[in-house]
Amino acid sequence: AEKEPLKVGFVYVSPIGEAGWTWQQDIGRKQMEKALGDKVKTQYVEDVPEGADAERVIRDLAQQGNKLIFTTSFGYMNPTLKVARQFPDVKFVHSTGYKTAPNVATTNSRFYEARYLAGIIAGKMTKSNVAGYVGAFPIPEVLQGINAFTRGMRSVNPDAEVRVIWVNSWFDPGKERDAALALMGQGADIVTHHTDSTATVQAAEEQGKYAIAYHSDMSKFGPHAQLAAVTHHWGEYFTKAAQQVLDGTWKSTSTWGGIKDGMAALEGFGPAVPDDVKKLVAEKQAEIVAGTLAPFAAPITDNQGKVQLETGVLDDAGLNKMNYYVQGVAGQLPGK
Amino acid sequence: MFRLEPRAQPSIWMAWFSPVLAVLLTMFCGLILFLAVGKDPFASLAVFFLEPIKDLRGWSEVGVKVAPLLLISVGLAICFRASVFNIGAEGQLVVGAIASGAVILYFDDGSNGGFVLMSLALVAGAVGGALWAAIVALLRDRYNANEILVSLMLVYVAELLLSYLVHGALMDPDGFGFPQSRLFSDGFLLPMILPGTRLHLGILLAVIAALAGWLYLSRSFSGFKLQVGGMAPRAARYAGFSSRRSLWTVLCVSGALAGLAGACEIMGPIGQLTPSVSPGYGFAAIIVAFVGRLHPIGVVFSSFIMALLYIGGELSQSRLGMPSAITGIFQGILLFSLLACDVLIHNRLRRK
Amino acid sequence: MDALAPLIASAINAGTPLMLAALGLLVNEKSGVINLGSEGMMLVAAVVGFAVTLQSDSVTLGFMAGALAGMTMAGFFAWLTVWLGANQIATGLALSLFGVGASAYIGIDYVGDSLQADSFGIPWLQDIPFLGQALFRQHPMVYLSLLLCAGIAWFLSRTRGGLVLRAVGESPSSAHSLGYSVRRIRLYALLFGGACCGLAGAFMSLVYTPMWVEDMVAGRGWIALALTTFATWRPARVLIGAYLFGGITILTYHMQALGVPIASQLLSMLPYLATILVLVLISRNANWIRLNMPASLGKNFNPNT
Amino acid sequence: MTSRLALKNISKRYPAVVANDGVDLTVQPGEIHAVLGENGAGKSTLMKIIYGVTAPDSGQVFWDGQEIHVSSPAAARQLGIGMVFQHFSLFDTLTVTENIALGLPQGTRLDELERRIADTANEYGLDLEPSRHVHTLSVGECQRVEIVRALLGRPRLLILDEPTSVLTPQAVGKLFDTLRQLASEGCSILYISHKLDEIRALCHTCTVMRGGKVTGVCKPGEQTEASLSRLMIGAEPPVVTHRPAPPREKLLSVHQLSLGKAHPFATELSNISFDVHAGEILGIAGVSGNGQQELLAVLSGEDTRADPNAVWFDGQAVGRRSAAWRRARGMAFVPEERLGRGAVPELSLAQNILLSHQDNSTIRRGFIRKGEISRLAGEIIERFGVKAAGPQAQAGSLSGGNLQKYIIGREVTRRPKALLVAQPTWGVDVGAAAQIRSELLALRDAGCALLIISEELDELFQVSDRLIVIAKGRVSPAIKTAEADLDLIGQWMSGLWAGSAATESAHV
Ligand SMILES: Nc1ncnc2c1ncn2[C@@H]1O[C@H](COP(=O)(O)OP(=O)(O)OP(=O)(O)O)[C@@H](O)[C@H]1O
Ligand SMILES: Nc1ncnc2c1ncn2[C@@H]1O[C@H](COP(=O)(O)OP(=O)(O)OP(=O)(O)O)[C@@H](O)[C@H]1O
Ligand SMILES: [Mg+2]
Ligand SMILES: [Mg+2]
Repeated sequence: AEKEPLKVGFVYVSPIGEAGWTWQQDIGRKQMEKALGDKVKTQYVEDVPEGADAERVIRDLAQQGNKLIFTTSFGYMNPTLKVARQFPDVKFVHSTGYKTAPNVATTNSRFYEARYLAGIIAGKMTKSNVAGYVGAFPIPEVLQGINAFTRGMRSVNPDAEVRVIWVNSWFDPGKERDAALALMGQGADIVTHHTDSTATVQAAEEQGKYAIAYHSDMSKFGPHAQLAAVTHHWGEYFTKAAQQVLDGTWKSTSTWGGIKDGMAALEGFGPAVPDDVKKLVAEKQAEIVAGTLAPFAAPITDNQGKVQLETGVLDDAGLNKMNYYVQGVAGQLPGK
Repeated sequence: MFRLEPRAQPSIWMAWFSPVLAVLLTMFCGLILFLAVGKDPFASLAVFFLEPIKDLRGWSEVGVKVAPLLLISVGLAICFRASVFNIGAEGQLVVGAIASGAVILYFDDGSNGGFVLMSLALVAGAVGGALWAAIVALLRDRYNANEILVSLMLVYVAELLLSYLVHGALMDPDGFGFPQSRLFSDGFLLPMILPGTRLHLGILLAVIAALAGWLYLSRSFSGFKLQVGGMAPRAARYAGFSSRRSLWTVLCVSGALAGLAGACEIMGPIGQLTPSVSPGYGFAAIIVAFVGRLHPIGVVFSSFIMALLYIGGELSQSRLGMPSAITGIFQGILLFSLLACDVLIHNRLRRK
Repeated sequence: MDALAPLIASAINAGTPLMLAALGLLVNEKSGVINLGSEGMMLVAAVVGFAVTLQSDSVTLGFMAGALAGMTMAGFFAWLTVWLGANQIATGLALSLFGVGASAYIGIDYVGDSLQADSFGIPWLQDIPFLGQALFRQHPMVYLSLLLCAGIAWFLSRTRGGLVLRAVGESPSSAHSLGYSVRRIRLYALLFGGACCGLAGAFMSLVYTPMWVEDMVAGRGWIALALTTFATWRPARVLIGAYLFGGITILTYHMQALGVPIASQLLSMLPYLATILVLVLISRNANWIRLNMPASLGKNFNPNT
Repeated sequence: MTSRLALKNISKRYPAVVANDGVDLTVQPGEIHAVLGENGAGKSTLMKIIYGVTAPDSGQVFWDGQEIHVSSPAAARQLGIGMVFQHFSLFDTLTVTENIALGLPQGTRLDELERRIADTANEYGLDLEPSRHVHTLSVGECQRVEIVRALLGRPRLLILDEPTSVLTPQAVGKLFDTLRQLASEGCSILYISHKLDEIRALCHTCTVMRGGKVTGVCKPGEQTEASLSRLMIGAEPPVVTHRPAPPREKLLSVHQLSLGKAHPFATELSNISFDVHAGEILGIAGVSGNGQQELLAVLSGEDTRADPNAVWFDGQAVGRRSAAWRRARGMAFVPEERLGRGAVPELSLAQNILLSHQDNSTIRRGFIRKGEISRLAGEIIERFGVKAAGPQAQAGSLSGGNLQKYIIGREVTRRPKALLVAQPTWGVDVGAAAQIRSELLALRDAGCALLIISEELDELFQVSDRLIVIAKGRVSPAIKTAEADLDLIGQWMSGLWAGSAATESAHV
């Protein structure tokens, strides 16, 4: 007899939109649906504020019979754990967090690997030796990106400098655009962003400068400007998790997948990128996949001159606690 | 067609009936809206207004939302009665949360808590909110600065302040740099009113605030004074009621209640300080206050309806696939309906 | 100081929506009506303008649609307050809340769509070193907003229409007994204000970002309201205030990019703190406010009682 | 001869009252026609109907024999109707020229208008400075602006609604000259008043109204004041007797009080001194807007900016004391605005008690004694014959006279040591006015010190023991009422008293 389809719920932090974090999550959801066909049935709630409401939404999904629930934003960590305690037979997967439970797994993408590659392109393409970075909040996840990007850039262009503006918002195109314009006004000829909208890429397009997109390929918004896009992909992971639940083999794990696992990528190369640069990037990417190149290999010196890592490669704990700018980033990390 | 004719005396009957009419009108607009997007209108409306309260847990979840809305709107009702338009309750809530969160994080050693420390945290929240509102009072009193604008600007400042603190001083040292505080230990979490639900002590505080607010406005001389100041400032001056004192009183009271709401949120359903402690309760409470006729008992009903709209909006997303924006639309329509229906208090409809 | 020219250019760009909205609100308030719904009107106009431009490929049509959307909402506000006598503060707040929800709802299909960001420039002038980049490469709407500012200043001080408007704002009952239709004049003023807020919202989604995202006006409608008081109801001061506010916002970004070691959250507070400070400085002199503020501001007038 | 204006069967109903009930009125060219009636008789409503401000519910208007519908004041001005409103329709922050332009047809050029204003002002002897802002003008000047505005429209019918209530007796004389000149040029004049002597002095014909109806048309010259009064109120005016009493100790004194403006539209007070004794009534005469409000605010404690020693009460310097403090020690006040100041319209009569009775009898431990305030309100209603539904009736639902009786009653029942009253009988019908004046006199006889500010000279002469005059923020020396006469007080009202600083610039 046909088995009941597995009901899978998703909680999104913003409207799905057409690019950005939630958009990529939703692509993953659709890929999973496609891969597993009528073995699964999905349901999602978008624009759920991080806070007291998230718990109710997650619980409601559990009560409606979803046996696997993806909570796709950091702020859902504690609500997820709370609900998970009440529904031991429901499996939860929380993105970007660090707490697990017997029925709560975590997942994240090592997109900083792709950031490092993007930095190489930027280092090769910049004329002014200044790149601009629009950041949302100074948290490790964002700092990993900034630092990997800077190290990649400096690996091919030791004079390069990265300037950062924090806009204190994941999603505010007006601010993001103003910040990108300010960076370009200060001489950056390549800008990138760790925020959710396409504003940075668009601003670069308008100013005739280059941009590295994040989350999704944004070449539609910056056909000339986009040099490449740092992206993250969830379809495979979602599919695997659902399949495991179906098979009864699901276990709580912490999955942190990089380029090798197909969870992070550098793609969407723009017409401006010359072939030799593309070739260089391909080589470096192969090294990363092979494990011979690590974006955060010692020595790591922060931009105040302090050595943060003397030997080896920065481990996951170190990555998770990152609270400094590496050499090459201008200015001081606020509050430090 | 119809024509409005002023009544010689405002209709008391209409004053009570108009909110009911407004809710009905809102439902009617909802029917049209659902019909327009091709949903079964009555089933959809049922999701909005009945589904949230179909069981005890539903009621308790509504209660969780009523608590902050009611606390804030009682304060705002008092404020607006005195014609002081504090629309920055959201900021006062945030600062209240910061203050009580800071107190908890300072004392919390993982095993303590209890009545005294918890009360201290609640009081800190109230004081924080009151101080934030006192800035508005000060600038209005000393420099004549418009309280609507100042209180509103301070909302943005408060939110940025919270963000600054949870990224810095109040951040969980073991939280991998993520912007949130430690989880409060159980001794600092408000006790539950209904076991097994999230309905916490905050609802009780809110109901007490409503009763006290009602007693204050209808029975106390101080409450009388500030209402006279709101209705007829010149009469208040004539009678020797200090407008400065009512300004400070109402702003501090409403700020304190908003701050208390903030404290209850972090000590209740959230359990820690995070960058977003409120999904806009401070603004929604303005509607609640007006729909409740600026009456501390009236706002009990209106905050219930508002909470219903919030949760109904959420459910209509997962059940009907409606977008989240629907909640805001319903809230706006409700207030518009009320404003339009209120015309009938002072006017009657006549056939032309 | 290479950064100065782009800073000025961005400040003007950022100040333009504020100025457009504040000019409209100024005309509203001159007639004695305060409309706290500016945020909502701007949002709805932003999404409507954006949608129309996407469909029609015409930015001009987008601006017109935005203005129309603002006027429609203002007309509704006028019906409630000017005809039905509803409380202006409450109605304005309702309009803002409704606008947030309605714009999000209308805009669902447009999130993530984007318009081609064009660059503009006034021939010849744009090539002047420094000044060209700072002043003459703006969207035409920026220059239109300057014309609008001058036009409103001229209208208020030099024309009979302006005189009547000021009279209505000062004493509606006197204006009524002289035979002016207070309600109609207030309606016109509100519609004009709505159109300006509409243009401001459309500017946000068509020029400033240019895209539609939920809640993208992000409090600028409120700032515009503060600007009218800031400017003591004078158009030229609205201009200064709007550019100043825009300038401070942009300046905080430049400070960050230069590595000023102050937390970004604290820097982001600056524009709001500056607004409060200026409000305080302006309002301190109660007499000054009293001479400039429309005396009937916020009070409804019913000709039948 | 066709009449210039004829009204037939005009009716206008407001939610609470019928303001005009089948009114007929005929005005001939060149005629000065009085409309006489006590407060609330419907005079202003009728005039607003003629001027197109208000639409009648029914009835016809004929202009030069043609039936017309005056749809707006602009249409009325087009026909040649000009109006000077009882409550000025001026705009404080605009200039004289701008104010006048607003009452003239579109397309009037401001520079040319200034010249025309000067011409007209000269022609009728009404000086004006066109570029001044209205808030800097005295009340008399404001009225000139209104009159010039009406005259610039070259009216064939000029309506003046109670124009003399803001003028000194001398200025009244001048106004009458202007009006006679206009009438001789063929302009018809509708002159609204409830002052019998004025109408007898000026008008050719008189229509008398009561309760919205016309109760008679007559030639005022052929009538006595008593007969007019019977038409107007259905009875002769009641008499109030004033018995002289020996002066007692000084209770309230003002000593060299000078005070700057609190806001741009206020009047500055300079060097004011006077005393009020127990058992005496001191009357303050003067055209309104000369500092009465400011003075009362200083005395009542609503304005506490004065020097502490500038005001003494019962042996204490009280210049900086709050209103509540003074009230607690035996002062009482009745402001001129009843609604919104003396009483809160939305609150019940009982609740309004709390505006002045704030002691243990009404408040216990911070809570209102609801029973007590209702009882008190009931007492006042009964003792003063206030027509109201009861203590729970909204203050706003009372008629002006009844509310005034209630407020006076509220203050009188507090048995104050000193009572300050502004315009005690403003807008109150003759019977109620007499009752109020008797109550004030009774209070005096009981030993209270009373200060009465009024624009009605008749009233002041009737009740005061001594009189002072306030003009341009200064006060004249006190004079015994028995020794004063109308001419002298009129002269003082223009600021012209022996030793006054304002002798040069006083022509109000
Ligand atoms: N809709 C309203 N609008 C304005 N004021 C109101 C409204 N409803 C009540 N009030 C006022 O608010 C205050 C409190 O009202 P409430 O009904 O609680 O008191 P009350 O009627 O005096 O007491 P009780 O219910 O014991 O008779 C009173 O001053 C009342 O006049
Ligand atoms: N706009 C209005 N709405 C309601 N009632 C009104 C209005 N205007 C006048 N009334 C009422 O109509 C009646 C006649 O008023 P009107 O002003 O015509 O009297 P009046 O003879 O001019 O009195 P006064 O001597 O006080 O000027 C009064 O009872 C008044 O309260
Ligand atoms: Mg009651
Ligand atoms: Mg009158």
